[in-house]
Amino acid sequence: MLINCPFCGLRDLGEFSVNGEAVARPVAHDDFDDADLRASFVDAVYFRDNPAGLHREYWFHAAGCQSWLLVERDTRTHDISKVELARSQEHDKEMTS
Amino acid sequence: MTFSAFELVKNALTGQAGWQPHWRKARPKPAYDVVIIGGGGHGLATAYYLAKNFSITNVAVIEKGWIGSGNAGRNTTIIRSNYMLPGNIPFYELGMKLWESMEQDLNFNTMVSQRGVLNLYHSDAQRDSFARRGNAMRIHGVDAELLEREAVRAMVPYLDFDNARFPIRGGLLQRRGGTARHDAVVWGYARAADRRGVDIIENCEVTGLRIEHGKILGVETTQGFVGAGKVGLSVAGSSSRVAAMAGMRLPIEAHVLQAFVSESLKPVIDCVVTFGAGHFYISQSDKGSLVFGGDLDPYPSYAQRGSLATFCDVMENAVAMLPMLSRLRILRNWGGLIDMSMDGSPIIDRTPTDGLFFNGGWCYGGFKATPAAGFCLAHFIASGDPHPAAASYRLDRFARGCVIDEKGAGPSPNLH
Amino acid sequence: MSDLSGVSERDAAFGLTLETTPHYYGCGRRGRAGAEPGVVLQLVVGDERFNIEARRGKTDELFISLRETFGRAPIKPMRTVEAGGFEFISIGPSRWHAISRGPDRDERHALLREAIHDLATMVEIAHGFIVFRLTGPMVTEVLIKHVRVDLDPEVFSPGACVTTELHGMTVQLRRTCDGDAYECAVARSYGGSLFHALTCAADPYGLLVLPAGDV
Amino acid sequence: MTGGFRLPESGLIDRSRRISFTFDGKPYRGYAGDTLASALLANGVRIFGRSFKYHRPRGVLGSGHEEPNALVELRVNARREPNIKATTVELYEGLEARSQNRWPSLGFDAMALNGLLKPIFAAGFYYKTFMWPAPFWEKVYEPMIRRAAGLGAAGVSEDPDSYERAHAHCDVLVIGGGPAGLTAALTVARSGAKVVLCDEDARLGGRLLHESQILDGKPARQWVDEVVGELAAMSNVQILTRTSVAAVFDGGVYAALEHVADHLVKPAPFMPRQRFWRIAARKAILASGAIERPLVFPGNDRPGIMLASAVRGYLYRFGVAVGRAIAIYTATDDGWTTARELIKAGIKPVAVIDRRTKAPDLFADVADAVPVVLGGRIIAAKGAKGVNSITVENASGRHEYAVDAVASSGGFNPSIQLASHFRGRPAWNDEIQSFVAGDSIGGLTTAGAATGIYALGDVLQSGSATALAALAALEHPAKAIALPIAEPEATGLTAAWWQPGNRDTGAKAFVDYQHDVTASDVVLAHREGYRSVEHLKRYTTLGMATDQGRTSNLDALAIMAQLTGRSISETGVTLSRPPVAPIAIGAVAGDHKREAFRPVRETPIHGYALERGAIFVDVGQWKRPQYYPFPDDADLLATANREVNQVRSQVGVTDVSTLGKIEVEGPDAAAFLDRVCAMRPSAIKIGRCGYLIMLREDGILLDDGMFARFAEDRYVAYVSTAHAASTYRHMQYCRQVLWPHFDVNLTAITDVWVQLAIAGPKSPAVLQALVDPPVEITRAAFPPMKAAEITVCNGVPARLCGLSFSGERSFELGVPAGYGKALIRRVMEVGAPYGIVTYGSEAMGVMRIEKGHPAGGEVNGQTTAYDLGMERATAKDKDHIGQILSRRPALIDPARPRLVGIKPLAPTDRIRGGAHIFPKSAIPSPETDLGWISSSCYSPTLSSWIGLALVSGGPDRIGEKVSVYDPLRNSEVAAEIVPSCFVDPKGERSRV
Ligand SMILES: Cc1cc2nc3c(=O)[nH]c(=O)nc-3n(C[C@H](O)[C@H](O)[C@H](O)COP(=O)(O)OP(=O)(O)OC[C@H]3O[C@@H](n4cnc5c(N)ncnc54)[C@H](O)[C@@H]3O)c2cc1C
Ligand SMILES: NC(=O)c1ccc[n+]([C@@H]2O[C@H](COP(=O)([O-])OP(=O)(O)OC[C@H]3O[C@@H](n4cnc5c(N)ncnc54)[C@H](O)[C@@H]3O)[C@@H](O)[C@H]2O)c1
Ligand SMILES: Cc1cc2nc3c(=O)[nH]c(=O)nc-3n(C[C@H](O)[C@H](O)[C@H](O)COP(=O)(O)O)c2cc1C
Ligand SMILES: [Zn+2]
Repeated sequence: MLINCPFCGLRDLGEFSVNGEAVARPVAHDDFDDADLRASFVDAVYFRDNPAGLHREYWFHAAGCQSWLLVERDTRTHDISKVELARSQEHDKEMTS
Repeated sequence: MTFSAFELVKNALTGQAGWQPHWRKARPKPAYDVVIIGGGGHGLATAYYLAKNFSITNVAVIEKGWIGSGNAGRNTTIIRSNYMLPGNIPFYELGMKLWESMEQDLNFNTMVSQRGVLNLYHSDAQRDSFARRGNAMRIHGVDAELLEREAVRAMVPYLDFDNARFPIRGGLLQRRGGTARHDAVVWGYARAADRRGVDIIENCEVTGLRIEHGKILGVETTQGFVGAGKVGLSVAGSSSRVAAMAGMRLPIEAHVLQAFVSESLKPVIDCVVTFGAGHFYISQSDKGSLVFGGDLDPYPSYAQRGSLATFCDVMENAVAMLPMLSRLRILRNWGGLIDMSMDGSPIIDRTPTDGLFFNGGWCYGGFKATPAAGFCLAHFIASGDPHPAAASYRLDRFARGCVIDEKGAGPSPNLH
Repeated sequence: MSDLSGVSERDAAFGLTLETTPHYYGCGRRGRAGAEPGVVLQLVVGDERFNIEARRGKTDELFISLRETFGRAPIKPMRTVEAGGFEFISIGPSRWHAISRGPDRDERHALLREAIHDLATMVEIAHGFIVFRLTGPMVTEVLIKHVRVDLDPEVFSPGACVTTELHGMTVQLRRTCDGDAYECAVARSYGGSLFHALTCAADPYGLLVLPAGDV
Repeated sequence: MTGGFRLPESGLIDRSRRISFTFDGKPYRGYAGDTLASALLANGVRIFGRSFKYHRPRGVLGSGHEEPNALVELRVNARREPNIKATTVELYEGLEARSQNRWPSLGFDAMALNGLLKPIFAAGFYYKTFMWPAPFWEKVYEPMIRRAAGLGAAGVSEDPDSYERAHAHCDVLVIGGGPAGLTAALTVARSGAKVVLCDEDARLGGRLLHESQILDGKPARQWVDEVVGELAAMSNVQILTRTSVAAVFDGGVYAALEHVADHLVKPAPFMPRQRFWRIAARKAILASGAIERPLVFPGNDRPGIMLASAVRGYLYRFGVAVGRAIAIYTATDDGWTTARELIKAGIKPVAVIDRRTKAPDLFADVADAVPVVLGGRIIAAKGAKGVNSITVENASGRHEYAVDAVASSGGFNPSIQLASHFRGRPAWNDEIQSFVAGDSIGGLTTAGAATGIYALGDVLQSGSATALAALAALEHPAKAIALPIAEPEATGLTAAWWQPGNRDTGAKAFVDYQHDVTASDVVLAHREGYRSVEHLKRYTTLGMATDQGRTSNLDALAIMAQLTGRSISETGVTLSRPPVAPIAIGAVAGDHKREAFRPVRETPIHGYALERGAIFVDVGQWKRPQYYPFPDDADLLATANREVNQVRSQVGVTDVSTLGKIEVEGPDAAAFLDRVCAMRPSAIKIGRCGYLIMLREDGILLDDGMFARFAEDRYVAYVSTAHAASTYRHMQYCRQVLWPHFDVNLTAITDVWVQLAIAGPKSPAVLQALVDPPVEITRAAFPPMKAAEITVCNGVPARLCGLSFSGERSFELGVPAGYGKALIRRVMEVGAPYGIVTYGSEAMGVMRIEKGHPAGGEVNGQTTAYDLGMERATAKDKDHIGQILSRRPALIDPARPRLVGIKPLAPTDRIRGGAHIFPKSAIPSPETDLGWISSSCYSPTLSSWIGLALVSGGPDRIGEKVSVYDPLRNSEVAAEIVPSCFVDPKGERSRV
């Protein structure tokens, strides 16, 4: 598999490490023992859609530019439809929210 | 027909004309007491034990392709019970016992070969963690031996003891571990279940689960609706996809695990050996091929084929551990679709849907579990309660925090 | 801002001497015999190297400041920009290495520090790297055995720089701006393994290992 | 024909270069340009080996990689290689080959008795037998089966050859250098795009090397030479011969194996034996040709029965006649071509037996010259050591022919293995009665015979058109090239599958030669229900041998199709998988072997430690000095004791450079770290050190270490060696993904600094001698946990922290790595008056256990801060990674295994890591198991073995007597649970 790192260009899989599905970290509130809050963390940490199809996931360009990337990939074909820097992505989210 | 020396000779003399299909090519009936989805080893074993242990014979196993077309047909056949954590050991040891009596039980030679499973260690820290594991096994009544370097050399003389990047210091050996002929396990269970009346329905894909008022009513398939009092889900790599039909999300990620065979050779490696300084394991099949593999590909995948990066990594490990492999050739490489769970341990549980039971999360290690998983899932389905040996494999362990994480890798499936 | 700059310059005055020839580094001819070595390898000493990472949201300002100070800004990914006695190589989003050699370093560093001001984190990291310089007619033959990026001279043109994987190590591979040589930098602890990987790959072409030195 | 089977003129062999070689020890001669197979055939050798199961004599079937039969063992000693296809071995001077799977000799094989037992050894017989009595399987049957199985024997000594990898990049990769591949490559090359052309053969030309075809009125081989000449001269073309493309991976990445030195006795100095290529191609053209399939008939495995195209190939490429009395058995026009070529060469075939009832139009000349049996079938082939007669049946009755060879032609199968590596299913093509590439083949298009196009003119056209299409897809401008004119050709055929209803079903008609699978095995598999092609394969082992059923699969599928009443298309085909042809494991591993398996990391003082005779230990990729033995130290224990004693009584220095160091800088550094860490970094004062605890989001401990805060906005994190990379990655994740709005930067500086720990009561004096004025190393001026950026040794920048891992007064001193060696020398110099020693990780480990500091055995990915008694250091009132889930009930259950110390009642009783702990008089059982020892050592300070343990309810059991049970090592020791800190629990010594 080749990943088109927005910074480094097409690079071999072996340069990257992957973190699995891009799950947002739940927003914590003050009551850390709140059952719903805990449930949302349990869900985010352990449970996965695990789709056979389009999958959004985080990759780290470890032997390259050290960027975390948000990759959109089809888990059936490994075709990669989109790669962007995770930080710009999150950044945008933050700006708009 | 029962296989016996007599039948063998008789058929040899009559042009093999007397044999019959090992299982009937069943068509689905309108309804069954129990439908098992997935004709892998686990699904077929479940059906067999439902019939044998609980006399529940109005059972169908529904398989989308040919039986054994999933991981049962593409694993590296290692069986062992050398686990460390209390939740795991009794379960895998139950499995080991079932392997030991399988051939007589099924009247099918599944070539269970207790040739020993040897895990190499390369440092004091690794030795201590193997010792923790081996002692835990012994305490559970499971056999385990801690070998020093010279004892390892006597067992597997061709390991790299001299110029290794990570010298071998010793190994943890389970003599009762070994291999079994993977396809034969599938066929043996299929034949034995069939002989007890179970319908094995191939080329029939489950496309939906019919659930009303929180209760399972049956399954939608490519051959129409099949009613069911209870449904057991044993689809390994497809767990998330089928569970989604019941609206469930699972603590599971699908991954590819590659495996390899070499050309067939006269015997050179007598036991199963695993490398402790990387990811690699190898054994030699009775046919003479070296069967080996390594790390899983790190990304979620349903493609059943691997990457070049892992391919290369496995070969590097191979030569590092056994330099003699260098000139031998890889004949074939393939990938299986494995259901990696978040703590690396399996799940056998009921689901929020009444009558729907789940068995999965076997990662790269569920072949050895085939008999025990079938045994325990059958028990759960028939009795409504978990089998004591599988009592830790519940879904709520993640919320409660009692994960069974042998490797300590945390909720990163690709690291288990 | 951490600053070890000037270390080498004042070295003579220090009570400790800099190690310039690691234990694994053996000089001389090796590999296939022949009149001309196909590859010449030399450990580069005396480099200064800063890691510069822009403060959040300050990348543009940093460019402007660098341009004002040095006349040019290091904006293209994976390329070298020469400015003010530095080679700026762009190694990641908003991250650069500034490499320099030769005299007048104190002045040079002061200028850089000034230009960067509080627009970036600047950490001197020269000691964290081992750099091998490779020349000779067969250099690319050696490198294609190890790296998976395209080294076609048209693609990997003078001044190109990549961070990539080489025999299990992360290396920074660049082609000098004059195009004459490649430099391969690796985290210091991997120096021995990189030396081994490069020299073994070069042996078939005849290799000359020069004494470590300034280049 | 002169001298054996070699023809006087034809062939691409160099008759001026004679080559001597041996087969089974017997000397033979051949020519440069021969393969082992062609040379042996020229010498009249017919039996090459014995078959897998029945040990039947086998000869050569084909002339290339499809060969299932002629497997030999090549070379000797450490270079011995089993299962080599004689048809692919280029002959070289001194070649030594041996036949396989025979005992005592190739001519007479005792195991051939197996053949008589064939009725018993039918497909699947294993599964029905060997079950009685149960224990006999492992002891008797299995060893017997294992000995009998396996073809060649593996060499067991070290491979003397080397391998390398190489990487190539191109716009278009052309796989196969036959007419289709050459035209495709030329089209691409002339357009200026970058092309890599691979062929597994030593020469380009493909089938044209084996044929006498004409292009533009000249021998086609001349056209080949011209094209190859032009390609070789172009700078945008890379030609790789002897290179087989083995597999395709995602993104257009191809793996190919170049046989650099396999045509030599041994590689020249500095020459790798093989080179493993990774080729990144934007597009690829599969021009791999097609392989002929044999016709199935009783006795079809007898030596001398070959593929018709191979018979022709031996004739034209090698100048070898495979026999003197050759019969043609065909269902295709191609068989007739072979007949014609044989006639041309002066070897008139005995007969042409065509399955069709009408002779093909273009072959009147052949029909006139030789006896023709139309609508004929071979119903028997006889001959013990090679075919000597065949029985043919057609409407007119039976005919017997004396023959010494049969050329058999059942049609061609396109070589589309690579096109299935993405698991795309091939599609049935009725016209050619074979499968062609289906969809989903990942950027790869087929051309030439690989698409099922067989007439040479069409093949050339196909190569060019495919190349133009690929270039168009790349948006690369290109022009069609002028193609040479080919002569008219007939490529007709009929389906001629084995019919299961034949009354000769019981005879041995082989479909898979190498695995000895017969037509009747397929029938049996069907009878027993193994009807899916994949079941058929697995039950009979059809197509699982080294040739992967290239020549056999389709014949078997066709039988199954007839038995199940389905078409072949419905029956389907088994999946082909990488590699296309077997490849050596060592070639893929390349130079990653022995010590170079994985890179080594060395600290800046490695050279110094070497000089001091240190023994190193592997920690991840690092080599750390484990201990510094003196010549009279009895063992590791003696050295470690000495080092510990010296540190505790005087002073010692150790290398801690392997600890991960991450500089965290920016206005939001503190706020960021408060989110990342479980303690409160923002509370660490400037110029001080603080404890570092990081959790995973699931609440389990990720790592522990230390922080030094040098400025309001600047911290250095010191994390554990083992977790350095993952911790850095995790922090980058937090910084880039979770909280990108924090203005903070992370710089990995592990390698920038050398870090020495100088510990012991005399350490302040040693430090004082190093630091530059005005720094003072006194209790007041430099208390424990102070951190400062100073200079040492006359101006060398340094970072000094008052940290202690050993429990003694201790400092960690960092200087830029290049000064490491000089620094430790200086430390030893100034420390000499105080009796300073270097100590290794072993002594350090002993001291940390004595102090109860958790390390690898405890921070193992299963424990929490609570388990290790660190929970007081964690902040309960802020949202950090792991806060929420660490509060789950099971993670704060007091009965969890928690950290304690453990001490044998008799100090000399050894306790070991990994031993389990039980209540004093309990019978060891899963129910009574309290926990295990996570680290242990001999403490010279206490003169006792001690350990750290994770014990259920640990701290609540302090004072309890327990039993340390270690059945693996036959030991049971009475012990007591004690606090985890054994030495100086109040920490007074570190504060002196
Ligand atoms: C390369 C590799 C090596 C391995 N090595 C080992 C090893 O050495 N030892 C070990 O213990 N384990 C090993 N494993 C793991 C082991 O193979 C699996 O854990 C185990 O086989 C899974 O159980 P199963 O046999 O029931 O699964 P499978 O055989 O995968 O059965 C699941 C079945 O469900 C079917 N199915 C899926 N979806 C549907 C649907 N919608 N409708 C109907 N049917 C459906 C599938 O077609 C499949 O046949 C390995 C796995 C791989 C891939
Ligand atoms: N008369 C017939 O019925 C008939 C049938 C089939 C083919 N043919 C003839 O065969 C020729 C076909 O031409 P073509 O160019 O398509 O095929 P070809 O067989 O001439 O060339 C294919 C080449 O690909 C190489 N190759 C195959 N797999 C490879 C791999 N994995 N890696 C590297 N190299 C590989 C082979 O070594 C060979 O040189 C024509 O001359 C055609 O007329 C005739
Ligand atoms: C234990 C084991 C041994 C195997 N031995 C062989 C073998 O000798 N020859 C072969 O071609 N394939 C062998 N295979 C691989 C199968 O051909 C096949 O690739 C694998 O079962 C996966 O199926 P798939 O490739 O059809 O997806 C073996 C597989 C396993 C699990
Ligand atoms: Zn990148």
